[in-house]
Amino acid sequence: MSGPAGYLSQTGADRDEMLKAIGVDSLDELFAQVPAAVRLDRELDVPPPLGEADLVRHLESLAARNAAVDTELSFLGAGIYDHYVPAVVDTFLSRGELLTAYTPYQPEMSQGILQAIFEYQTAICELTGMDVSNASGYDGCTVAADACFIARHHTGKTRVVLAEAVNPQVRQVVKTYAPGFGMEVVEVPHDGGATDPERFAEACADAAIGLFQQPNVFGVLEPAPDLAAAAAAGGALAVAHVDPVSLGLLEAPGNYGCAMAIGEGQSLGCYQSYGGPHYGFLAARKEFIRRMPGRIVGETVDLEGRRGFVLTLQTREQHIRREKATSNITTNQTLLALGGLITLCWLGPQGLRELGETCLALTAYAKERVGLPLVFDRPTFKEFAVRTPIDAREVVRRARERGVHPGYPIGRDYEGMDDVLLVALTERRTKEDVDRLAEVLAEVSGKTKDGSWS
Amino acid sequence: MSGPAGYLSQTGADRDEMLKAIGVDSLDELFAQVPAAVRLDRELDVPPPLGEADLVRHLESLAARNAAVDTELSFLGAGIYDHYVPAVVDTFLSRGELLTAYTPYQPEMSQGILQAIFEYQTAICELTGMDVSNASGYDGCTVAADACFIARHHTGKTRVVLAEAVNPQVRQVVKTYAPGFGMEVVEVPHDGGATDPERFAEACADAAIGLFQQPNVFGVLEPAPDLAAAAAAGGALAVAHVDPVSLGLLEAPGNYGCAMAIGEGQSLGCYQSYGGPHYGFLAARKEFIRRMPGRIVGETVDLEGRRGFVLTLQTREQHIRREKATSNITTNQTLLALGGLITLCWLGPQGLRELGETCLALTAYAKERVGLPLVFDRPTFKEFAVRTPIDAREVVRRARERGVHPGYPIGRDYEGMDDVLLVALTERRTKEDVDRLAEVLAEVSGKTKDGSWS
Amino acid sequence: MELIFEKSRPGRRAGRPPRPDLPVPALPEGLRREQPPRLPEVPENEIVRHFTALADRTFGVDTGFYPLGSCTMKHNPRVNERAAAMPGFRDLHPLQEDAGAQGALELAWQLQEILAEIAGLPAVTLQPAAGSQGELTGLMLMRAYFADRGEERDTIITADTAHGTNPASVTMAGYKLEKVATTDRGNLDLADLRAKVDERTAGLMLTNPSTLGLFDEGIEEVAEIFHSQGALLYYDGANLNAVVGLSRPGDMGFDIVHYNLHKTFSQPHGGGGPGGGPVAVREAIAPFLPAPVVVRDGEGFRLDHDLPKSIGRVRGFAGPFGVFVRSYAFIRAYGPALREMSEMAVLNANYLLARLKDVYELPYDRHCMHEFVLSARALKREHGVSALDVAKRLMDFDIHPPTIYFPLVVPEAHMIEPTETETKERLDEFVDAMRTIAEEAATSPETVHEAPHSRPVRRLDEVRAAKEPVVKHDFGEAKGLVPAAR
Amino acid sequence: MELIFEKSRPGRRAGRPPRPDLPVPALPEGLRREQPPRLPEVPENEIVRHFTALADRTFGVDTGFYPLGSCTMKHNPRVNERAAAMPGFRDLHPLQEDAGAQGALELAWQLQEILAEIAGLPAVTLQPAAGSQGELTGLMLMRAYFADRGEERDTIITADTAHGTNPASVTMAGYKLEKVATTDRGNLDLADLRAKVDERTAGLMLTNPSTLGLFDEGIEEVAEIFHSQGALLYYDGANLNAVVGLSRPGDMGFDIVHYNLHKTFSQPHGGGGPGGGPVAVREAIAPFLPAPVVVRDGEGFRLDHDLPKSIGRVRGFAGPFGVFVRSYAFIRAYGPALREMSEMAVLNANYLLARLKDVYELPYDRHCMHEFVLSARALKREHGVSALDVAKRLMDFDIHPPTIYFPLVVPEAHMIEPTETETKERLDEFVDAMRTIAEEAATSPETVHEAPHSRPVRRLDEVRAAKEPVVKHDFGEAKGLVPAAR
Ligand SMILES: Cc1ncc(COP(=O)(O)O)c(C=O)c1O
Ligand SMILES: Cc1ncc(COP(=O)(O)O)c(C=O)c1O
Repeated sequence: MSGPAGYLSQTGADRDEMLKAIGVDSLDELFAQVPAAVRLDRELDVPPPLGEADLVRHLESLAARNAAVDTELSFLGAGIYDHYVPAVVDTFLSRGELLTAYTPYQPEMSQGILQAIFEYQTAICELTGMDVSNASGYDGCTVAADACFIARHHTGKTRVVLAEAVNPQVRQVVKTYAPGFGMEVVEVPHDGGATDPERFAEACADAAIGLFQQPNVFGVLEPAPDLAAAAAAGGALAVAHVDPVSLGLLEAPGNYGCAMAIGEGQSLGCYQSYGGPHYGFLAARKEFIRRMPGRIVGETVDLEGRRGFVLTLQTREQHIRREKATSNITTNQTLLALGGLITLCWLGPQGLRELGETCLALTAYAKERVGLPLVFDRPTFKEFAVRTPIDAREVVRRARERGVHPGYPIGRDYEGMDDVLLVALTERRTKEDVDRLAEVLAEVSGKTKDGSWS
Repeated sequence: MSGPAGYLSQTGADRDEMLKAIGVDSLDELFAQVPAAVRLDRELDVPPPLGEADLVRHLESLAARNAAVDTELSFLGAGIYDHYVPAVVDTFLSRGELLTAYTPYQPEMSQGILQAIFEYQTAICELTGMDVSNASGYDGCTVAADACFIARHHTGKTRVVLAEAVNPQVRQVVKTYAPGFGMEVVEVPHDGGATDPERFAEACADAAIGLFQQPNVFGVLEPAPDLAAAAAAGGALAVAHVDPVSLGLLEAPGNYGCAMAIGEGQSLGCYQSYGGPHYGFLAARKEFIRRMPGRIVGETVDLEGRRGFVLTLQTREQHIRREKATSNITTNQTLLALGGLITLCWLGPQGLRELGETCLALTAYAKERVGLPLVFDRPTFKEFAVRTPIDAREVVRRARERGVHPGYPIGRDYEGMDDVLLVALTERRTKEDVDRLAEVLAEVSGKTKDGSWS
Repeated sequence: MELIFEKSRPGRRAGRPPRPDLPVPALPEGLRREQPPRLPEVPENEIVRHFTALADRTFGVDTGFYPLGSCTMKHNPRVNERAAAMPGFRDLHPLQEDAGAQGALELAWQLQEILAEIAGLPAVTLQPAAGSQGELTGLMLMRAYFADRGEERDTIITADTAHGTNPASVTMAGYKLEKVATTDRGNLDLADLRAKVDERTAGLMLTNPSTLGLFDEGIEEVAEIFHSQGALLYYDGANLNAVVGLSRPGDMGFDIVHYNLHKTFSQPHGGGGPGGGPVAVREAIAPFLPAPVVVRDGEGFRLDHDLPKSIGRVRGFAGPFGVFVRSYAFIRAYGPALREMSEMAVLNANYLLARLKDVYELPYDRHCMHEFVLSARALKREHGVSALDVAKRLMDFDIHPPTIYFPLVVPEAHMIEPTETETKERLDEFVDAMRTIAEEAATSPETVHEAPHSRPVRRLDEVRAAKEPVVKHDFGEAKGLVPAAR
Repeated sequence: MELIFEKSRPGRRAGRPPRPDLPVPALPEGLRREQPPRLPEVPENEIVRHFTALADRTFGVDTGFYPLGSCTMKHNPRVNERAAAMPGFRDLHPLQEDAGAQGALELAWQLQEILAEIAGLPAVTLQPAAGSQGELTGLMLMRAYFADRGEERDTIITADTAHGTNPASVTMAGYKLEKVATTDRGNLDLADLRAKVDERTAGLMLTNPSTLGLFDEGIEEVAEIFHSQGALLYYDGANLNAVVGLSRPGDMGFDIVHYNLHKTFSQPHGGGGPGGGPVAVREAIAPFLPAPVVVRDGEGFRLDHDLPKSIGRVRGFAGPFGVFVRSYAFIRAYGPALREMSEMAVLNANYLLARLKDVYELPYDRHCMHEFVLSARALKREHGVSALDVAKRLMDFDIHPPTIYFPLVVPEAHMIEPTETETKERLDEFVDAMRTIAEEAATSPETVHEAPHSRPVRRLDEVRAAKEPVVKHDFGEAKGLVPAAR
């Protein structure tokens, strides 16, 4: 038989022949090396097996109990966005050879995936204006920690400066990693939704790294060039955490003095998938190439002088350098990064610009239309903050009962913002969707003590 | 630019260069051969172009207005069934090379699809107990017409005998085709849900073909071997229209004297898709091989003696034989037939038997459970007919308001059966689903003049 | 490579159907199967590897240039696959109540409307499963139409350039066949026509542009000849990709038209199918269309089964709906720019023609429409290199050969249809390959004779395959054929 | 083959984002981008062909046998992909209210429960994105645990057979590294351990079975040594595929465990990722787990962010949910028979070992678990054929080479992990290939030296790649590198 799941293939006959070839009478003999005391002498206490059709039925029933894009009109963002994933992305992310290959340690077997990563690196460098990109990091949070580790070794300094307007999850991850790096974290509060270059400069004096986000967590456009200059002035490495979708319109970090550009790649080619898997991108200037974490693919030639691609600069990596490695990462997010590459090919420079313009236009329209006071009166890209007359969480609860998820109640992350709702727009929303949002917000924002319908 | 849809690739520069190479100044010159009077001098009156994301949005809104399996608990069958399609089928039916290739006229370029068709032919022959199968027909209806055309030429006779218990759509297609073949159609009424071999024998005397269905349209198991014998006795070719899912349990037509076995392949590897595309299978005994319609793949060797596969016996076909061809078919249903092959590989002999047993068991349970009188008290496979106290159409209408589609009101096709509901079961239904059906049928079957809720 | 049956081992399996704990009733004696079918017994991973390997040994449009004349091997946009897989379409039962299928019915109705506008004819049936079934349907419609008028007509005229399905359909429809010649400009010979068309003539079947890729310059006269005799014109839509938005069959005088959704409207060809062959007709013929047709009632849509004069049904249900979804999505992506689609198809073809006619013979020296036919006659005469040799050699350039030896009126024919979706670079690669092969024919003919050199198999013995046909696996009464290398 | 950037032509494009007719506000001066990024300008058909060609030049488990040691390249069931693509999972926003994500939360909670049972430890976090992040998380947990107890410990001990991620994680966590030797039976050297473990020791990081594929026979003593000093044991779960349902890390004495969902639980490897690296811990360490964790409240489920002692977050949101769906589906397909999965993995490995040890050196002559390590030392000595040569030659047999030159304690190492999903025939093909290569090493060493002979490129110059790194396209300041043949 071939396993309860049908994933196994050894028939009874196979097993007998194999045991014979091994020279044992039973499987148990092979496990003799496992001390009796540490063996499990009972069956695993896990649910019984399900055949494929039953399994699908079970999973569909779980999936049906989530309010996804297909069942709710959503304006959630705050780092993960409902951008359109082109059909060609599905075509290749489900393609067997790409789906089931692993890290291309043997380049002659893997020229395809190696070339794809090389193309991805090129695309990321073009987007960010940097010289080198790795093959991907885990997500938009961990690449920030990676940047700190690079800065720690490059500058010898220990202070990490974070703009408070950087996505809270990114800051939390940095704070979790920092102690291990022997670094301490300082945060620079925002002034009315944006970061003040002067205060940023003060904090960055003698720091290892100055990290800001463009557009920032409130959707507001930061004075990025000034922040980069501010960080550099203090001798810190300026690092911009950017939304790749914005880079058809917004200046590339490499063009305003950043040492590195990092970000969450989800907006380019990944479904939201309740938080992952996605990919983080990390690009830097030449001088950091030997401090980069993770895989990097380089061009070379074969015995006959033909172009080929290989994993390169591996002396940076854990399997060679071990405790001296630039990072411990090995498995990364290659398949998702490939989705990003395909999406960028599909958009092209013109499509990327148009996509950005659509986000800008819808957001401008929504700011006007929703009829709630803006928390910050500043230019934004695809997201903005409004003040709600009652607790934003309550607004969300009521709106969802009307089939609309109006946005993220950012009071969860920022003190004193319990009445603030962060509203995100992507090209998947329409003018009519925004009108519907305005309508529902009007219905549910009425202030009532007991929270009953107004 | 590359076309409003992004499906075109000629840039302005390309166009100029190409026109230059052609030696014309404008596209119009190329169309000079089209007489002015027959040119369209206005823009096509069709809806404006949609970008991919907008297109998907539009189609999702249309798809959302259908009550599909995901939104309704359905017991519809009557020829098309909600069997489980294995995930591996999706994997390969969406695989680019298989999806976008065409008929393998050039075998060296297409050994893969040729071998797949050869394997499909083998699987169909194994299922049906026949010697030869073609690469597929359009569907389960047109293969019946094909069988008649074969019989016409093989027997020289002109009468087609159809059991009335053959699916009405199959009979309708045969009746549409018959005049062109110079054939007339006779139908043999059923006796209490099954066909009487004696009456079938009478009708088949001096006929070209005797066609019956196993299990028949009412889900009832016909005395198939007797019907085959009856047809043969009269000199007609006995042809069984079979449900492939039943052939793990039910005897193969080849083993009880049929000349041909045909059927609708949808139950094996095709989604319901509102009626298509599906595939029809047509298998026959050796002696009919040179009368078979459509593609047949044969084994051969290449210059170096290696096994290879080619389209064979092409002298039967329209592109060689033209008006003397055994059929006019060229484009067929290869991709769907491939889905059938993959499904049969996934099931294997054991899985096919188990699948049949599950259909049998659920159907037996449902016959007991639904609490409505059975129209025919006979053994069935995966479908059965019950009598409803009010018009079956009304039962359907009311049940659907409760989220259950209880089956097909077969009065649409058979006189005097307005109060008959045909209920189908597949392995995708459960005991609980049947209980729910019984519950809903009980609720809605109350007889009321004005049709208001009882 | 082994057959999946050769990879089978007793006791292995992949899928496990649900097994509710319910008693399984016994089957009646004599109906129970004795010997189980010898289906492959393989685990899922070997299924995946087997069909992956088969796919790798199959060349599709996704693999490269595929200028198979008359087949319109254009790119198949992937969004169409996403659309067809939407559960609301994919998992919808064809006997669902109209009220439960409004989205599907609206899509089908919209497609009918759009196809009608493209053909310039008012009524459409979506039922036929492919072009050839469309042809047969069209001929049945003619018979019903004339029968209804009490006219007896028994002959259909086709061009000598006609595709094989045309004469084959004529026979299946019970008509007699008459052929009309083609002039040396590639138009129908009007004199020959006038001589043959009379009151016994039911109609003409014509592809326009013809299978030579040439638009019939006398189409107006042709229509006049038939109509003046009360006969009908049938338009074989296989070459519609040349004229969408530019010239409409209805305006050319055709009374019945079929479309090949898998050609013009990008339903993927699937290694041989599925396809779609809707048929459009003039008002006078509409009453005879197969039932059901999709109709609009105010805001709603329904299937109308009540067509008393209908020829009946030619296929199950309302047709291959999944194909409609893809073609509808394709059309909606273009909108009125479908015209540009055809213009680019014609531009690409003429570009290839211009760049190849000095090395291969061009039997009809005119601009072509979306495809054209070249002859390797000279190569054959001078170097013994045939159209087949050239085709096989193209494989070594990773290009799928054009259609060869068709149409029959051109010896050593290469029928070349690039389609609109190919880039100029791809066309140039093809030109370079064809020119290189022409040189090889002179310099090293054996290279061409023995091609292909780069495929898993060399040329195959088709005669042997037809003489002693082996059309299914023999389960190991091995004939000792060596499987081709991986 | 050309880069997609080399296929770009100005003005071509595929996708067209929606363009609502709304005014586009101007961007502030100084923030506007001057030069657009030089992204490829290509139509959809060329995108499809490009990535199809890249896929064809990539070898995956779907292509054939892939015994890459320590990576558990098992078959990835396709139903798991179907599951992850269900809109209710795929299109769910991670900040959706718990009330709107009950199905996802239940799935994650169920997975936590099952993983806990498999490890024999009570508390689980799903957040880490991969094994190495799981390691780092585990080490941070140790630090938090000891800090909370006011203990100062600064050293982590790893085996000399440890995977590179172990020492690298130690450094990133701010710990000092100490190594312990392996005995000639492949167990940890207990004497060496006793000498090194003291009150400065925070803990041990160990893979068991080790990277040699050997189960540490002294694991109980090892645990005792650390626990007696108040130190903790970390289990690197990369090799868990050997012992699921057979032996639980918690029962072996480990306090912290990571799983590699992309190894043991069949998340496809995606050419390098994504993965999943959940971590399980003992009760005493649970309070320090990263927030949020999924908890059950009566009938409902929610994300608990309120863990005052938590080390904080190591990744965004609750982890790579799509990976959870696949692994959960995989586990539910097996149920308790997961034990059989591991048994078959061990059977397959021992079968290969038994059939190869007479031609390749077996450094530790024991039965192995799910993988084993052979040495090509003899071939090197006698014929100058290295482990690398053997690996490259395997490619010509359509087999992906094993992991080579690791673990470091074995010279000319081939680390071979067949996994449970391979058929005996596949294993036999591998045996035949390995034995053939051993013969070739003696009879025609150059064939092996110069391998591979069947790939789109020959051996590549890795030194050049590292010396003058070219890590992105130079947009045509061409360095004249000839693209490899198609
Ligand atoms: C000119 C012509 N007519 C008719 C047909 C038949 O169409 P189908 O293959 O869709 O049946 C074809 C295609 O094969 C064709 O090229
Ligand atoms: C023994 C061992 N430990 C740790 C790891 C790291 O796991 P991951 O690649 O998931 O980060 C691996 C796999 O690369 C491994 O083989």
